[in-house]
Amino acid sequence: MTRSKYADEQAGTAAAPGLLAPPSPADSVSLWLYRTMSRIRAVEERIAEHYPEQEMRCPVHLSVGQEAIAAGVSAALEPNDYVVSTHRSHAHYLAKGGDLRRFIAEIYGRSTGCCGGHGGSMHLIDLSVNMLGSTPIVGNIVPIATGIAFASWLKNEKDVTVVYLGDGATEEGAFLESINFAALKSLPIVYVVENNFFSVYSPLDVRQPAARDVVGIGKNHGMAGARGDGNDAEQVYELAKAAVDHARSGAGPYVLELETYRWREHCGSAYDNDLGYRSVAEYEAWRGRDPIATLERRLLERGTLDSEQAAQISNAYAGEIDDAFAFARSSPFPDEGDFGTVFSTAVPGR
Amino acid sequence: MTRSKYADEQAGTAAAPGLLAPPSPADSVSLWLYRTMSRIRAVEERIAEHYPEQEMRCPVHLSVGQEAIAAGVSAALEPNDYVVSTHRSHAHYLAKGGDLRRFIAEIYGRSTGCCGGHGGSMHLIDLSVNMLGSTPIVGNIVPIATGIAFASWLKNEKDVTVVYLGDGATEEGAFLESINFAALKSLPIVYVVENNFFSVYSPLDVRQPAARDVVGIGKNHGMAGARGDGNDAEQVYELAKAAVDHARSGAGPYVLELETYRWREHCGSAYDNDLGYRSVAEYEAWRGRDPIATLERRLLERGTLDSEQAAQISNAYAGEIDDAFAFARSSPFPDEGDFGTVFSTAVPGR
Amino acid sequence: MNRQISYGEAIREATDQLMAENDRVYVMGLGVPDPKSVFGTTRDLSEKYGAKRVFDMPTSENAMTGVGIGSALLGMRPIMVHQRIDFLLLAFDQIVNNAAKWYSMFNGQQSVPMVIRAIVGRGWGQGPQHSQNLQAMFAHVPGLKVVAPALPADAKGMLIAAVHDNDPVLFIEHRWLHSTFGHVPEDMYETPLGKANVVRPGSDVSIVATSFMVIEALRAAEALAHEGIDAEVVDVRSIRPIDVDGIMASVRKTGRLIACDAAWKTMGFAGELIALAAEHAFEELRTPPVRVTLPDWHTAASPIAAGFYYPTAVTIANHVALMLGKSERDPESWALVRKAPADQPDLSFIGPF
Amino acid sequence: MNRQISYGEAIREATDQLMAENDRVYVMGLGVPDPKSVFGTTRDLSEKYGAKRVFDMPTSENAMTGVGIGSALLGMRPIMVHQRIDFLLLAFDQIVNNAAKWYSMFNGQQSVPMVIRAIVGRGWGQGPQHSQNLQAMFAHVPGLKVVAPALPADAKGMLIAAVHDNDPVLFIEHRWLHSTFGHVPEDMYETPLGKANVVRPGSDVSIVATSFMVIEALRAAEALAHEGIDAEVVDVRSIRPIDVDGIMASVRKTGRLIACDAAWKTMGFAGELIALAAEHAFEELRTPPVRVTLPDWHTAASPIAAGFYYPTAVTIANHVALMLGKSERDPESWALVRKAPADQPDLSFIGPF
Ligand SMILES: Cc1ncc(C[n+]2csc(CCOP(=O)(O)OP(=O)(O)O)c2C)c(N)n1
Ligand SMILES: Cc1ncc(C[n+]2csc(CCOP(=O)(O)OP(=O)(O)O)c2C)c(N)n1
Ligand SMILES: [Mg+2]
Ligand SMILES: [Mg+2]
Repeated sequence: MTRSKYADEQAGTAAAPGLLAPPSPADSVSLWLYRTMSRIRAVEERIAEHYPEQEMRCPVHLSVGQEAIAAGVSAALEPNDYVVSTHRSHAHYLAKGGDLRRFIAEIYGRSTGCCGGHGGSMHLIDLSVNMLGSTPIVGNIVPIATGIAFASWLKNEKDVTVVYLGDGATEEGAFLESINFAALKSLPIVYVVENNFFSVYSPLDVRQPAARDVVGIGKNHGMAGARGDGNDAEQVYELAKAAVDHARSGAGPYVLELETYRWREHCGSAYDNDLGYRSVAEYEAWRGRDPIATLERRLLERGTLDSEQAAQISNAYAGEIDDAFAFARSSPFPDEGDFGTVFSTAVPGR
Repeated sequence: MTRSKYADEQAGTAAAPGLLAPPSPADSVSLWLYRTMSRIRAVEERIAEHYPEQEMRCPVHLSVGQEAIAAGVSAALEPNDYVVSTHRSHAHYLAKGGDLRRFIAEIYGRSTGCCGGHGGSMHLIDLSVNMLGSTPIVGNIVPIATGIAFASWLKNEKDVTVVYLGDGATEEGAFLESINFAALKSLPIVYVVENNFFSVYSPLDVRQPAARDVVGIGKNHGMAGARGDGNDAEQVYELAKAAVDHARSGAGPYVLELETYRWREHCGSAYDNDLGYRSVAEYEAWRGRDPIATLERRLLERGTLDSEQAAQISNAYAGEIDDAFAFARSSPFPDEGDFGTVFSTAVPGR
Repeated sequence: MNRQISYGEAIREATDQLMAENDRVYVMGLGVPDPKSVFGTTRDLSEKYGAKRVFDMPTSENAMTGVGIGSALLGMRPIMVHQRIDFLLLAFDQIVNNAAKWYSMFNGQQSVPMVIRAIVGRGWGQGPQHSQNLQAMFAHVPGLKVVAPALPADAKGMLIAAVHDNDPVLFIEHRWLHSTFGHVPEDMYETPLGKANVVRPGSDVSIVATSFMVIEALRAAEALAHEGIDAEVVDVRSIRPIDVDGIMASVRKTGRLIACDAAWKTMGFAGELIALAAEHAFEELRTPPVRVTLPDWHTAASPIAAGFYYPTAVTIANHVALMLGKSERDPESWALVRKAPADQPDLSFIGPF
Repeated sequence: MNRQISYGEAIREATDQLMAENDRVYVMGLGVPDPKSVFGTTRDLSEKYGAKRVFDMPTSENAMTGVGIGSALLGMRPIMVHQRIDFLLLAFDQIVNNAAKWYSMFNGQQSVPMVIRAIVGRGWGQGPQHSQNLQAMFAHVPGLKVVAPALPADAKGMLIAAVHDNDPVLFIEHRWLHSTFGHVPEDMYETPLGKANVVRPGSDVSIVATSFMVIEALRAAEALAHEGIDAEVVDVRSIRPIDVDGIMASVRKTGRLIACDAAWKTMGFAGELIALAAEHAFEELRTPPVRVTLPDWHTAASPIAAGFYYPTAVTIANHVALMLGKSERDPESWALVRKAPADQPDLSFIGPF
C-alpha cells in the first residue's frame, strides 16, 4: 500500500493515547481509515439512538455500513482539496474533518450549528476544512462541484474537488452535462459514485438498464475511471489516491464507482427490512462485509493492532460524542431575527 | 442493398411520368432516396430564394446539404411509424410525407399552415403521416419521442419512433435521461443524431471532449448503435433499416450517429462563410460530398438513371413548389379569434 | 351514507377508480409502487394493475415528464407523482414549453392529458430545498391547469376531473391534508376544475385561502365567531384558471379581503387575488386587502423557525381583527385553535416526513 | 460630454470594464465568442481577455448554471449569457435551489456573485418557445435579484452594479432595446439595484413600466401630452427587490396606476404592482388600477399575431384616456407614435432575430 500525506509514520507506530483522540494525520493510512470509520459509525449510531426522541427534527440519512468510502477517499485528499456532497453527507463531512459539535448542533436546529439552524442534516458545511456544502436535490450538487473544479482550473490551482453522489444521482441529466464539461476542460475533479443499489426503496433494476456502466459513460467522454469495492477502505483509498493524483496532475476528471450498502432505513434511524423492499439474506450478506470489521480483521492479522487496541478505538469516541450532544442540546435556538436575510449585499426594495 | 417496403419494384422500373410526381412507394429505394432528396433540396432552395423578401417572418433552419439523413431514415420507416424533430425539421417533415402546401403556408404565417400560423417553421406537424411535431428548444423533443415510444410499448404496438436531434442536443441532460429510460424499458425508438459538427457557430471542440462518443454512451446503457456517413443516402438507409428493424423486433432502442454538414447559415437563408467560423476549405470539401450528386453519380453508373432522367427529376418539383408558394401567399392570415385558446377542455375561470 | 375517509385515501380511491375505468391511465413516480407508496396514496395499485401501469422511474424528472407528455400524445393518461413539488424545478422546460403549449402551438391538433401530482409540505426540518410551494410559477403559464383541493371530497373529485380533462393539470397536495378526514362519496364523480367554493358563508370579511390554509382559515373563522365576527371562507381550489367571478362575488359582498396562501408573498398567488380585487371590486372594497403568506425567505430547518415562518389561524384572525378595527382579541376564542408544535400537523405525527 | 451609444454597446462596454477591473470576472454562454457575439454585446472580448475567460459552452444550461455557481463560491464572478430567457427553464433548479438559497441556507458563510444575462424578445415569428418573458417566476424567489434596465445608461450601470453585487442577479435585456441609443458616461459607475426611476414626471396618472414597455410608455405619454394629459412614467428597473417606496410615491401622488409589463397577465409582475398599490395606496387610489400586459396565451409565430399580442403605446394611451374618462382620442397625437409593423422594432431591422 502506498503512503499518503498522512503516512509520515509507519503503521502501528501511533502511540496508544493517540488512539483515543480523533483521527489525525499522524496515523498510518490504514489505522487512520480504521479510526475514521469507527468514529463515523459511533457518531451515527448515537444519532440513531437519540433520533426517536424527536428532538432532531429534521430528516437524517445515515451512512452506517458505507463508511469506507468517505474514509478511503478522504485519506487520499489534501487539506485544501474541496469536498461537496448530497443528502447523505454525514460521513463525508466527518471524514474531511468537519466539526463534530457544529454538525450535531445543526441537526438539533441550534444557532451553533454549522448552518446556524438554517440547513439541517442535509446541508453540512465546514469551510475551515474545505467541505463546501451538501444539498439534497438529487444530482444538483454535481454541477456545483464541477464549477468549483472549474474555478481551480481558471486560477491554475492544483486543488482537487471531490463530489460524492449516489447511484440515483447518475440518472439526472445534470450528471451527463457535468462530466461532459469536466472532460472538455480537463478539470481536476473526482466524481465518487456511491452505488448502494438503492434510491430510497427502489432497486437499480427499476431505474437503470442492467448493462448501464457509469465508468463506461465516463470513458466515452475520454474520462478515466475505475470501479471498486466500497466496503474495503484500503481498496477505496488506493483507487481514490490514483484518481486524485490523476486529477491533480492535470490529466482531467475521474469517475470512481464504489459498491456498498446502506444498513439502516433510507431516511431516519430505524432498520427497515420489515418493509420487504430488499431481502434479509441480501442485507445479512452485506452486514457480513462490514467495512470496519473487515479492516479490523486485517489489521489484527497484520499485527498493526492488537484486540485491546481495537476495542479501545471502538470506544474512543464516546466522550467526544457525549460532548457534542451536550453542546448541541445546551446551545440556544436561533432568534427570530436570525432568519429572513436572503441577500449578502443589501439593496433597497423588497 | 436490401429492399424496403417501398421496393416492390426493381430499381429503374418506375415509369418516366412517375419521375415528375412526388416520391411515391412505387419507386425503388435508391430512386426514392434520390427523388426525395431532390425534392427537399428544391423546396429549401426556393425558401432561400424568397426568404429575403421578409414575407416568411419567422426563423428558418435549412437542411441543405443534410438531405440524405431525412431521406435514408424515412425510407426505412413504415407509414405508421412516428417521427418528431427539432428546429431543423423541414427535411424530416417532407421525407416522412408531410404536406408541402401546409408547410409553406405555415412559414408564411397563414391560417392554412400546418399549425394555423401558431408555430412557424420550427413546429412542423402532419398527423396524417405520423409526423407528430417538432420543437426548437434544444433537446426537449427527445423525452417526448421517448414517451411516444413508451406509449407504443404500453399498447404492445410495433410502431417505431424516430427522433432526429443535433450534435448539440446530445449535450442536454434530457438526452441521457431519455436513453436511460428507453434502454430500461427496451422501447422501440431510434435516436438519429445528425452530427453536422456545429451548434450555431460553435464547433464541436468547444462543446465536447474530443473522445466523446455518443454511440458508446448508448452502448454503456446496453443500447445498440452505429455511426455512418450522413451524406450517403444509401448507407443511411441501410443503417436506418437495421436500426428500425432492431427497434421493431423488441430488441430495444438504437442510436445512430450520422455525420453531415450544413451548407447555409444556421438560421436564415444566406451563406455565411464570410463570418469566419469555419474554413472555406472545409465547406468546399463537404460541398464536394453533396448527397444528391453522390447518389446521382452512382445511379448513373449503375444505369438506374440516365442523365436525361436525372435532369428531369431535378426539375420535377418546380410546379408543385410553385403551387405551394401560391397557395401559401394567397391563403388568409388567421383572425384575431384564432388565437388565445390555450385549453382543449374549457373550464370556468381565467 | 356519510362515509368518512382521509384525503390521502380519497386520492388512492380516485386513482383506483380511474385505472379501472380506463386502461390508458397509468401512474409513475419515484416510490409509487414501493412499500410506503407515496404516503399510502398509491397503495396496492401496482398489485392490482400490474407493474406496466404502476411503476417507479429513474431519478430523471425532466425527461420523465417528457415521457408522460409524449405518451399522452398517443392517448395515454399518465398520472405522474412527486413526493415534493421542489423536484419539478428540474422539469420546468417540459412542463412550460411542451405540456402547456402543445395544444395551442400545434393549433389544437393534439392535447396533453397528463396529471402531475406534487406534494407540498410544512415543517419538520425539511429545510430550504424540500419545502417550497411553487404554484405561483406554474399558475403564470397559459395552458396549464393548477389545482390544490383542501377537502377530501374535492381531492377525489378534482383528481378524477383532472384525469378526465384533456389538458395538463398540476395537482397540488399539502402533506398535512393527507391525514384529514371528511365525507367522500364512494362512486366516481367529478368536482369541476376552475371553480372556487364557499366553505363557510359569512358577511364581515372574505378569507380567501388555498390548500392547507383553508383549514387554518376555518379555524380562524371559528375562533372569530366567538368574538362576534362573521367571516366567510372561500376555498380557492383552482389556482389556475382562477374563478374570478366566484371569488369576487364574496369580496364584493363583504368588502374585505384576506388572501391566504402558504407560499412566498411577493409575486405569489395571494398578490394576484388582491390585484383582482382592486380591478374587479374597487368600489366595494372598504379596507386595504391583506396578504397572509409565508415571508419572503427560505424555509429554515430548525424547528424554532417553523413558528416564525408559517402563518396559522392565529395570524389570520389577528389580521381580521385588525382589519375590523378590533385591537383586543378574546383569549377565550383561542381554545378553539389547534395545539401542536408549529412543525407538526398533530401530536400523532412522527417525523421524518 | 454627451456621448450617445446603444444599449447593446453599453453592455459590451460595462463587461469590458468589469473584466479589466477584476480578473475573476469571466463570461460564458452559447455564442459568446462567436462572430455574432450575442448581438454584438460580447464583441472582441475573447480576443482581449482570452478564451479562458470568454468562452462558448455546451448546450447544457442546467449544469453550466451550476458551474457558474460553483465557481462563484471560489470567488469568481461569472457572467452567463443566454440569447433567450426561455432556455433558463432548463436551469430553474440550479437558479432557485442553489443560487438563490446558498447564502441563507448556509447561514451567510458564502454567497453566489453570479450574473445571468437573459434576452427577451418580441415579434418576428419566434413562436411559443422562443419568446417568453419569465421574469415573474424568478421574481417570486427570495434571494434572487432580477433587473431589467430600459435605458442604455442603466444597462451599463446596472450590469456593473450586478457584477459587483455579492448575490445572484438575473439581468434581463429586451432585444428591441439593444439598438436604442442614449447618453452613457464613459467611466465605470454603478446604477443602484432596487431603485425605480421616474423617467417622465407627471401628475394625472402613473404609468409604471418594465423594460421595453418603458419606451412604449414614454411614447404614450408624449401622445397624451398633446391631448392635455400629464402622465408620469416610472421605469421599474428592478423587478426584484421591488422599489415599493419609490413606485408607491408616484401612485399616491397621481392616484391612478397603469401597470405595464411585456409578460403574461395572470400571476405576472403587473399584478404585483397592483396588489402593492391596493395595500399601500388604498386611500389615494381614485380609479381601479389597470394592467397592460401580454394576453394569457402563447406567442404565435404568424406576423399577424404580433398585432393582437403585444401592447403598445396606443394600448397604454387608450387605457389612460379611458381611466381619465376621455372617450374620444385626438387623432393628431398619434402622429407621434412609432410606425412599423408590429413584429419589427423599426424598418431597418431585418429578420431573423
Ligand atoms: C431531484 C430529486 N428527486 C427525488 C428526490 C427524493 N430523494 C431523496 S434521496 C433519494 C435517493 C437518491 O438515491 P441515491 O442517489 O442513490 O442516494 P442514496 O440515498 O442511495 O445515498 C431520492 C430519490 C430528491 N431529493 N431530489
Ligand atoms: C435549450 C436551448 N439552448 C440553446 C438554444 C439555441 N439554439 C438554437 S439551435 C441551436 C443549435 C443546436 O445545435 P444542434 O443540436 O447540433 O443542431 P443543428 O442546428 O446543428 O442542426 C442552438 C444552440 C435553444 N434553441 N435551446
Ligand atoms: Mg443509492
Ligand atoms: Mg449541429
